[in-house]
This record gives sequence, structure tokens and C-alpha cells, in this order.
Amino acid sequence: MLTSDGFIRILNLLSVGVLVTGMLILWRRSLLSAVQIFGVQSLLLALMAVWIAFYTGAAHLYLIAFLVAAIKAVAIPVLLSRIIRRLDVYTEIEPYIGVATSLLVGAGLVVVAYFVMQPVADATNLPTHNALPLAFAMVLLGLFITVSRKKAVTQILGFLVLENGIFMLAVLATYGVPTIVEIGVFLDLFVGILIMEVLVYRINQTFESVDTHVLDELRG
Amino acid sequence: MDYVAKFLIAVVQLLIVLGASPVLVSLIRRLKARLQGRLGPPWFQPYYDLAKYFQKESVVSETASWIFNFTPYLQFVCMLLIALFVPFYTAMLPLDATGGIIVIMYFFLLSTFFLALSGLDTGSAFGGMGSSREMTIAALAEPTIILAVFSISLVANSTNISTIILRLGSDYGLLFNPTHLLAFAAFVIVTIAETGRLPVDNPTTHLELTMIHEAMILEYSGRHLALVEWSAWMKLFLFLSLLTNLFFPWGVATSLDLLSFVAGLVIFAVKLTLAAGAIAFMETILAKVRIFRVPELLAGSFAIALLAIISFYVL
Amino acid sequence: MFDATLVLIVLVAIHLAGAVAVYLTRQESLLTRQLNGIFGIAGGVMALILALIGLQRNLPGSGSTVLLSLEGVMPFAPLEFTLDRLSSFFLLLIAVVGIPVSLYSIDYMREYVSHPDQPGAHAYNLGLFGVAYQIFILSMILVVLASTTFTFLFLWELMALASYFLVVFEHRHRDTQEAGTLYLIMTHLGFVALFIGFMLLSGPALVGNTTLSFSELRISALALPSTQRDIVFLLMFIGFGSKAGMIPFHVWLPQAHPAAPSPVSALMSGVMIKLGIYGLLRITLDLLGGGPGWWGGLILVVGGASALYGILYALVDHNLKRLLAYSSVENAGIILLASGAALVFWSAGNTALATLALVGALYHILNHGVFKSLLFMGAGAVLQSTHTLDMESLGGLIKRMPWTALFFLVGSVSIAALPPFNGFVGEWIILQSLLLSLALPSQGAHIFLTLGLGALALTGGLVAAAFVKAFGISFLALPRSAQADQATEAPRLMRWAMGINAVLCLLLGLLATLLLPALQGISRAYLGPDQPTVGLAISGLEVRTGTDFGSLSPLLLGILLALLALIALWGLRLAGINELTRRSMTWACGRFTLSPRMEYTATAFANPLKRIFAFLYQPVRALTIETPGASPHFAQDISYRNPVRLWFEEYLYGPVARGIVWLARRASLVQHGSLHLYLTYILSILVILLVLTRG
Amino acid sequence: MWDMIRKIRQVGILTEPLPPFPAEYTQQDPQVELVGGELQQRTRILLGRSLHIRQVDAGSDNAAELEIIALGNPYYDMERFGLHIVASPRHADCLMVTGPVTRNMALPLLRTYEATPDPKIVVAVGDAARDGGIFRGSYAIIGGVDQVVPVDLYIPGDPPTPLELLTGMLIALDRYRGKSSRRE
Repeated sequence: MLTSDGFIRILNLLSVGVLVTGMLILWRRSLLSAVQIFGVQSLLLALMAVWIAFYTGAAHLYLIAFLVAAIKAVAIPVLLSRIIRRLDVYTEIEPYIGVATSLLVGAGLVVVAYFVMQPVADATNLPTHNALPLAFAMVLLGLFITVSRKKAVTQILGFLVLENGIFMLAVLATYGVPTIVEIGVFLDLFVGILIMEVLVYRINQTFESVDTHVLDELRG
Repeated sequence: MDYVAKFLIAVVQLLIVLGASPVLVSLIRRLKARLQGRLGPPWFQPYYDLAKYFQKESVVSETASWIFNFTPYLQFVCMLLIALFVPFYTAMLPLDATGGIIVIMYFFLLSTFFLALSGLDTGSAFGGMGSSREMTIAALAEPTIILAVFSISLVANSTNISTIILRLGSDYGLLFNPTHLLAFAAFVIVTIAETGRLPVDNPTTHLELTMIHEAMILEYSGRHLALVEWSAWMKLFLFLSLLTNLFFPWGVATSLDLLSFVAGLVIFAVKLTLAAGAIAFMETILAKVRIFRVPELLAGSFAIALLAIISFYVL
Repeated sequence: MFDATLVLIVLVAIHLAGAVAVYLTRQESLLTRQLNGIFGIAGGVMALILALIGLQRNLPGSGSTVLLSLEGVMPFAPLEFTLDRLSSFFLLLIAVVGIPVSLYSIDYMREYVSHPDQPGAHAYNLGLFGVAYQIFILSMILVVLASTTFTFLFLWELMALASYFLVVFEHRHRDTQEAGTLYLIMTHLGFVALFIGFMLLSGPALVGNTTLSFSELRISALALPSTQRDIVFLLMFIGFGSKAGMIPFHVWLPQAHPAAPSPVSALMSGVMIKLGIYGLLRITLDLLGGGPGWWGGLILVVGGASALYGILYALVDHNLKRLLAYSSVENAGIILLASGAALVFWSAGNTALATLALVGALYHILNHGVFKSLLFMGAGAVLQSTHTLDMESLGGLIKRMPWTALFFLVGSVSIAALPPFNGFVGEWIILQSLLLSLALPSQGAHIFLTLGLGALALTGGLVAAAFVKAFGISFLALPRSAQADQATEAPRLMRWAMGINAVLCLLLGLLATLLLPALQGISRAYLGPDQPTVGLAISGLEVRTGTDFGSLSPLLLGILLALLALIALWGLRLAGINELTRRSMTWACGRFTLSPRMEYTATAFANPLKRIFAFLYQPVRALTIETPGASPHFAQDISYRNPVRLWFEEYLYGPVARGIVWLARRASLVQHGSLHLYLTYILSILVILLVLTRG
Repeated sequence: MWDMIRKIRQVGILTEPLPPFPAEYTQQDPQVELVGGELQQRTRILLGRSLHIRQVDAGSDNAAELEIIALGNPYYDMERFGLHIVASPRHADCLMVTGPVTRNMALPLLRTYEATPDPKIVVAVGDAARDGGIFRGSYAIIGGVDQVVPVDLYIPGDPPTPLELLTGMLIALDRYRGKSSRRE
């Protein structure tokens, strides 16, 4: 059987990997590669779920891991890539906040997350508790991506990163919420993305742009 | 370690950096040529170049001052000095207690400082432009270097190179810790920026307006040029040695016997070949980025280095 | 051995006699300057002796014997002076900077004598300058020895006034007057904060008692409630911080330093702003005896921010002295950062690391004193020779002023913290102390220290860029103006003064191990013995930190550098390289001539970083092209301005100043000059007061 | 990225070995053949196997430049002979001058020559550089390159083919070795 030390070590590596992919999404201007990075991130999350399931013997986590891999690592990236190709919008040309600055803000958010979550992490005595601040940092990063980018696709991506963060938090803190809830969330998410796809398409048709700031004007 | 062994190791370190750095450059050039479908220059081309430069006269601008003549020698000596502190095949560095990794980084900065001054010295617009850009990149790369070095020394709990290598080498668990890997990623980026490789700077460019490092040395000729070029190669060699040995200290000799030295040398050669292959490959598939996109790259490496430190405290 | 009291009396006598003697000579130029310089040097030597006595005697950190107590000199309270470890260190700083600067001033001040061949030029009164100069140095020396509240505040104010008169010495320039006024306002704002701080420090029973000595304050401070201690700390932090040039109180520095005569800038930047740090250390380490962790954290964060802000503005400023002034803001920031780290470590109970950080801070104080005064003297030499400080009209000075250029280069390399000079050793120790912070258990401290490290790391490279610009643009390549072209080397005494400091830069770098034990002693006197482990160990030529964490041997590095240089030169000669050198035109793609207008300018040099940090600078770009003819292609005059935004001036002080003016305007409404109206005011106030006080 | 890797694998090495020199070329200039015969032996000699070239356009119609650019491509790959084009005359051993020297370019050409450290050679590329070529007699030109700077080698042709250029440069390499033998 694995030692607890080895388990934590691999788990930590995976969580940092997830965080780094979050930063990479901030880094890249190319929408397609951002979507691919998101796929990698989800794959890492799935691996993390498998790893925890393997260690704790929580069988339902295998199912959830499979779902994550199938929906978030494959289906959603495919969908989003389709939107990008169809709309012919490939790069985030000028985000609200410059790439260099937003990377620094991103690193700052990680510090904030660490600061905020440290008491929580200290309060639990799960072997996974150290990675909790990283999961929370993912939530903040996701929010930050959503507010700092102009293109609708990136904003969806930000929302998805946020969702990944919440999922990671759940997996780390409670070894996964009940399966049925999780499945429900995934279904919602999937449908949500489908709706967003349609919406983005419509926005593009109406305004000939997917920059969301064109929606600022309330009168139609 | 007795003094004879110390002295011998120091001499061998110097010989390695002087002798092997042109080979490393040649290796990268040949690999790149292969990837571009060419045969490429002969193996010993850098040596031919050096020998030829040393045989030529040196033309110095009328405007230039002693700084211009002094810089190549200073650079050369700085690189030699750094070579005494960088692990190649053995961790038993004779002068390790004289200064650690911070000293190395500041001697690199010293040579950059003077090179930038010599770029300004001739009054040529190209030189000034090169200096300005070089200092911009150095100023932005410096924080990442410091933070990456900080991460390594956190993991190994030392800033002295020998100690770092010994501690990391004795516990492979330390190598696969997030801090170490993130610091590695950050260090890779600053290595590229500091040694003037693609996508930050193009070492083979002929257009002055796209130059960074090359623009500063446009005025050098003869023996000065030989020294500047050789120093640049040594800098690349030293950075790659640091990169490979600090982060993957496998096979670095930790005892004073011939067998481990030989094994260390062989493994070191393999590591450098891999690093050279990676550089050649990257330079083939990447294009140079605009100079004002370089800060994004470096900000990224800074963020990664910061993450490395945070993850050390968190995890 | 000398008796410390006697030395102090002689010192005071020298400076006072100097002031009188210089004043009596009035305008008599050469003698005035010589007397001023000689008395300054003599006083400096006395200060040096006093400092050495203090450092040698193994004085306790605090509560040492009273050196001198003067009753009846002042009407209110006696003046009292004591010598302890911290004072000794700062005396050393004053002496080390003061002696060369006084030497320098002898030749420099001839600028201000009216020239027979320049009848139009106004002469300035050198006698008055000498008086202010002697008093300034004397007040700085005495302020670090002062040991009662009254003595301290009195001398602090005297120092401020003396330096004000020195700043406005060139009173015929309007800029100078404005800079002086700003300095006066800022320094008095700081003084008010200090005054209230000292009042509160005396404790509830003795509020307002200014005759309290520091040893009494130490006792009363222990009894203070913690909120009052916090308030005292904050007030002192603002008061001393404004003198040290930390943001947002730094605004006077970049104005006052360029306006003052160069020896004065050198003294102000090299010494006076350090006295702000002295005050802060005196309060936090000694009088208050340490505080909660956030005190150190606050100092650290503000210090880090000052360091970054200072260097970023130094980078884009093209006035040589203002660049140096901004760089002083940066260095004060680094010193504050290290001091803050020391306090954080101390409050966490790790005196080993606190000692390490404090030694770093103290060493950097001394180093900065040496190289910054050197740089200001160099800038002064440039100013005297070319009559301009605008880097865009300098250049090519290395050929015309080779010694000044060499010394300025040494200063630049030192300030950029490059080995083998002194700046490097200080920075190395500070970095080591921050790197070792992982030994702390507290998580909050980690965040502070990581931020500090990030700030320090960001500063390091930018300093190098700023000083490549400062030296490269001002001294190298072709002169950009006729004045620069006709520059001549600085006079002998100025060269000597700069040479002394340049040598000191090298010696303090190579022989750091000789001085560091003394600094360690000072730190331990306040912080207590090292625990849990050793922070800093000095053995022979080697400095070691932590347990096997880092080691440095500056002298050995220097020797290695020299040795390798010899070997390399010998080897190259042996290999038979071609040593022919031919001089030719600078390669400019075959252009016919190389004109200075083709050179890279200071603006251009800093432009990439200006664009990268545009979110901070918010540069305003203004390009005007004058084309007199019909064709737009033949421009006669192109002017390009790209000024940066000064945040604190624009968004903090601007609105405050406007608000005050606005209030004053409002107030003027009631001022009509009519006697009846004024009587009406009095009447109505009387009525209101009567009504209010009825019950 | 993957596309590029696939392409790299498919293409392989394109550089062709130097063919025997064209018959008409050797007939015109018997010297070339002599040099061609020595080529194999020379590759074993260390010194002088490095020639850095600075190309100077002294008023060319860019025909020669196009051919010179071709020298760097994978087919000719001049780097394998130690030939390298550099960005500054300070780094150069050889000035490759093209075009008839126009009046405006005469002084820059001279400056470039002065800026090049000794020992150095000048190669005039193309007919125009020899004597003005088709531009001969124009008021705007001075004439051949030798009117301004001493020329060590002409490479004829209007423009010369890359192969001719390469051959010529190898001759240049030979001349250069002759000059650089300072201590031999």
C-alpha cells in the first residue's frame, strides 16, 4: 500500500499542475490553445480524482473522474473549438488588463487565496488539506479570467476554470460531493455551455463581434 | 580535499568551460542546420572563427573610450570566475565557500552591465539600442532569476552550489516537488532571455533593428570580438550547466574518485546534448516575438517563480 | 586613549569656531572656502575618533553614561548627550561621508565666487554658506548623540533649518526657492508628527514633559498601553520616514537635492536621510523595545514600495542629480525593507535572523553613504564643468574628465550592487536574511518577506539599467552640446575627495569582514544574543549565514578576479594573438559623419522600460512638427516630449494643496478690512461663547 | 508544431554536394579549376576555414543579391564551408560588393572598407561591379569597384549563379589564407 507521504506528494504535484494550467490560460492569447490548456487542466483534475479514489477507496470518485474527463476534457473543448472556428475569432487581441499585468495579478490572487484559506486548511486534518488554498486560488483565477477578458469565449473559459476550482475544492475537502449531485452539476454545465454557444453565435451575428463590451449599451 | 585536488579541479573546470563551450555552440548550430534540411557548419567551426579573430587586427572606433577595450577582457574573466562556481561533472567545487549562487548571478549582471556600457560607448545608434534593450531584458529577467534561485535554495536549504547538489542528489523526492519543478520552468525562460536565444533574441539575425545582443557588439572586431563571442558562448554553456545540474543533479560526482568523475563527465555530456537538442528544436519551430511581447514572457516566468515560492509555503 | 567627553567638546568647539571664522572672512573667497573645508574635516576627524571610541568600548546598547550635560545653554531644559553603539555607528557614517565632502567643497564652492572675467555673474555669500554648513554638520553629529527629548527635537529642528538654508543657497533661482519651500513644509510636517509622538511616548503621567531623558522614556514606554504604543510608532514612522524619503513623503527629495549645491546634496543624501532611519531604529529597537510583527511588516512593505517607486522614477529622469535623488528614495527603501525584516524576525523571537537583517541594513546605510556621496560629488563635478545636469546635453565626458568618469563609474557599479564593490556585500546579506525566512513558523511573516524579496528582486535589475543610463549617456560617446564638449577635468581637491570615496567603495567591498563584526555587535546589543541558531558568523575572510546556508568571501573573490585576469592576459599573449589596434570611425552604415544627434538619448534608452511600466508612468506623449514650407516632408523643428506622471504629487499633494487654497479663499470672504465687521465677529463669538458656557 | 515536425522528417537533408564546376566556367577562368582540385585537401586544414562576409550593395539592381541570398539556402548551404554572412564590417574578413559604384555609394563603400579590420579581401560580384556592366557610361556611376577600393577577386556573370558565387568565394578563401599567414 502507498504511504501517505507518497500520496500527498503526487497529489500536490497534480494540484500545482492544475494551478499552472490556470496561469497558462491567462498567459496565452490564442483562444484555441487556451481551450486546449483547459482540456489539459480538466484531465489533470480527473487524474487527481482517480488518485484520491485509488488511495481512499471511494469508488464513486472513479465515475466522477470519468465524467470529468469525458465532458470537460473532451466534449467542452471540442465544442468551444467549434465556436472559435465558426466565428473565426482566434485571438484575444486586447484584453482589458494586459497579459503581463494579469499574470502578476494572478500570482497575487494565489497569495490572497493562501492568506484566506490557511485557517481553513489548518482546521482540517485531511491529508489533502495543504492543497486547499490552491483550489481556492483556481476559483479566484477563474473569476479573474472572466472579468479581465473581452472575448465571450474566454469568458466562458473563465467560468469553466472557476467551476474546475469548485470541483477541486470539493474533491480535496470532502473527497467529492455525492455522485448524484456531481452528475447533475455536469449535466447543467454541459447544457449551459451549449446554450452559451448558441448565445455567442447570436451575439456575433447581431453585433459582428464577440467582444462583450458591445453589450454594454442597454438599449437594443 | 587536499590542495592539489582542489587546484586540479579548478583547472579542469576552467579548461572545460573554455574548451567545451564552442563545441556546445557548434552542436546547436549543427542540430539546427539538420532540422532546416542543411548540412551545417563543420564541428570545429567556432574554433576556426576564434582562431581567425585572434589573428586579425582590432578596429576601434575613434569615439570609444577605455571602457570599450576593457569590457571584452572583463567579460571573459567574469565567465572564467563563474566557471569555478558552476557544477559540471562534480559537486566538489574547490571554491564553493567563496560564494554561492547569488554571486554567480551578480557576476553575470556585472558582465552585462559593462557590455551595455560598451554598446553606448561608440556613439552608434545601434549600440545604444542594443544596450537599452539588453538592460530592459536584464532588468526584467533579474527578479525571476532571484526568485528561482530562492526557490532552489528553499528546497535545498542552502545557497551554496555544492550543498545544493549534494542535498538534492541525496533525496530525489526533493526533485519532484512542485516548487522545484516550477522553479525549473521559470529558470528555463530566463535562461533563454539571458543567453539571447529565440524567441527573445535571434542570435543569427543580420538586421540591426531586430538585434539585442548582436547590436551591442557590432563595433567589436579582432581579439575583442573573439573574447566577446567566446564569453557569450561560455555564458550559454554556464547557464545550461546550471539548469541541468541544479534541477537534475543525477550523475554529478559527489566523491573524489576517478570512476565517478568519468561517469559524471559522460552524464554531463549527455545532459548538455539533450539541452542543446531542446534549444535547436525550439529555435526551429518558434519565431522571434516582438520586443514588447518579451515582458509578457518574463512576467509569466516571474509569476511561475512566485508560484514556486508560494507552493513551497503552502504545500 | 582619548576621553570621549573631551573629544566631544573639541568637536563642538571646532565647528562653532569654524562657523565664526568663516563668517568673519566674509566674501574673501579662497580663505573662506579653505577654512570651511578645514574645519569641516577637523570636525569629521573628531567625529571619527568619537565613533571609534564608541565602537571599541563595547558599550551597552542603551543606557550608557552621559557624555556631556549642558545646563543653562537653553532656557527650558538641559542639553544632554550620550554615546552608545547606535550613535557610534552613525557618527562613523557622518565622519566617513563628511570628511571627503568637506574636502570637496573647498574647490567646488569657487563656483559661487564672482569671476573677474564674468562681471554679470552674481556672487553668493560664502561666509553664510560656511556658517550653515558647519552648523548642519554639527547638528547632525549632535542629533545622534542627543539623549533627551528636548535635545533631540531641538537639534533635529536645527538640522532641518541649517539644511534648508543650504538648499536655498542659490536663492536667485526660482526653482531653488520652490524646492526649499517644499522641503521646509515637508520637514515640518514630519517634525509635528515627531513632536506629538515624543509627547505621547512620555506616558500618561508625564505628557508634555520635554526634559525627559531617553533612559526615562525607555521605562515609561514599557508602561504605555499597546494602542498608545502603536500610535507613537505610527507617528514616529511618519516623522522619521519623511526625513528618510520613504513614499509618500519623498516628494521633497527629488526637488531639494538638485537645487542644493553639490556638497550639500552629497551630505543630505549620504547622511541626513539616514538620520531618519537612525530615528526609526532608535525608537523601535531602543526606546519602545520592539513591537508587534506588523510594525516590521509595515516598514518592510513601505520600504519595498519606496524602493520600487524610487528606482522606476530614477530610470526615466534625465536630470543627473534628480536621478540620484530618486535612487536615494530607492536605497532608503531597501534600508527600510531590511530594518522592517529585522523587526519582523525580532518579534517572531528569532534574534539570529533579526541580527542578520539589521547588519544588512546598517551595512547598506554605510555603503549608501559612501557611494551616493561619491555619485553626487561626481554629478557636482559635471555641473561645475558643463553647467548642466541634463543628460540629454551631456556625453563624451570620459575623455574630458577621465578621473571623474572613473570615480562615477565606481559609484555606479557599487550602487548597482555588483561585485567586488561594497553594494554587493550589503545586498547579499539582506538577500540572505530574507532567504532564510523559511525558518520562521509564522505564515503571515512569510507573505511579508516574500513580498519584500519580490520587491528587492525587481529593484536589482532596474538599478543596473538606471545606472547604465546615468553613466553611459552622461560620460560615454560624443558630447551632445557645446558645454559638454568644452568640459574640463575637476580641480585637484575634488578629484581627491571622489578618489577617497571610490577607494572606500572597493575596500568596504573587499574587506567587509573587518567591519561586519562591529555591526554584529551593535545589532546584538539591541536585539540580544543569537537564537535559536547562529544568523551571521564571520570567520577570517569569510561570512557565513544560517547553518550551512550561505557563505561569501569578498576578498577571495576579488583576488580570484585579479588572478584570473592575469592568467587570461598571460595566456592570450602566450597564444600569440594579434594585438594591433587601428582607430577608425564608428560604423554607422557608411554614413559620412557621426554626429551626436545620431546617438541614443537618455529618453530613448529608458523608453522600452517606460512603455513596459506605462501603467505606472502613464506617459503623456506630445509630438509637434513644424513645417515652414508647403511640403510636410521638410520639418524644421520636431519636438517630442514624453513626461511621466508623478503619482503622489498629482493625486495626493496636488488635491491637498488645492483644498487648502480653496479653504483660504473661503476664509477670505469674511475678511473685508472693515473695523465694524470685525467688531461684529467679536461680539457674535462672545455671545455664542456665553450661551455655550452657561450650563 | 506537429506540421512542422512532420515536414522536417519528410524533407530530410537537402544540401547537395558541390558538383564538378561547369565546363564553360572553367574554360573562361582556368584558375577556378585549379582551386577546385585542391578543395578536398583544404578541408583538412584548420586555419583559414572561416570567412565572414559583409555584403555591400554599392548601387546594384539587386539581381546579384538574390543569388547571394540563395547561398544560404539548404541546397547550397555555404555555412558548411565556413562561409558566413555577418551584420557588420567589423566582423567581416571579406567585402562582397555588388553593382556599379554609384556616386552616392562611393564614400560609404570606402567607409565600409576602412571599417573592416585587416587582413581583408574585396570580392566584386557581377559584371557591373567589374566595370559598370550594362550601366557603363552612365553619369550616375563611378565605374567598377576597383575605382574606389582595391579588389582581390572578380566573380563574373550578370548575375553569377549561386554555384559560381560559391566557387568564387572558395577561391576567396584561398586568397585570404595567403594573406593571413602572418607567422607562417
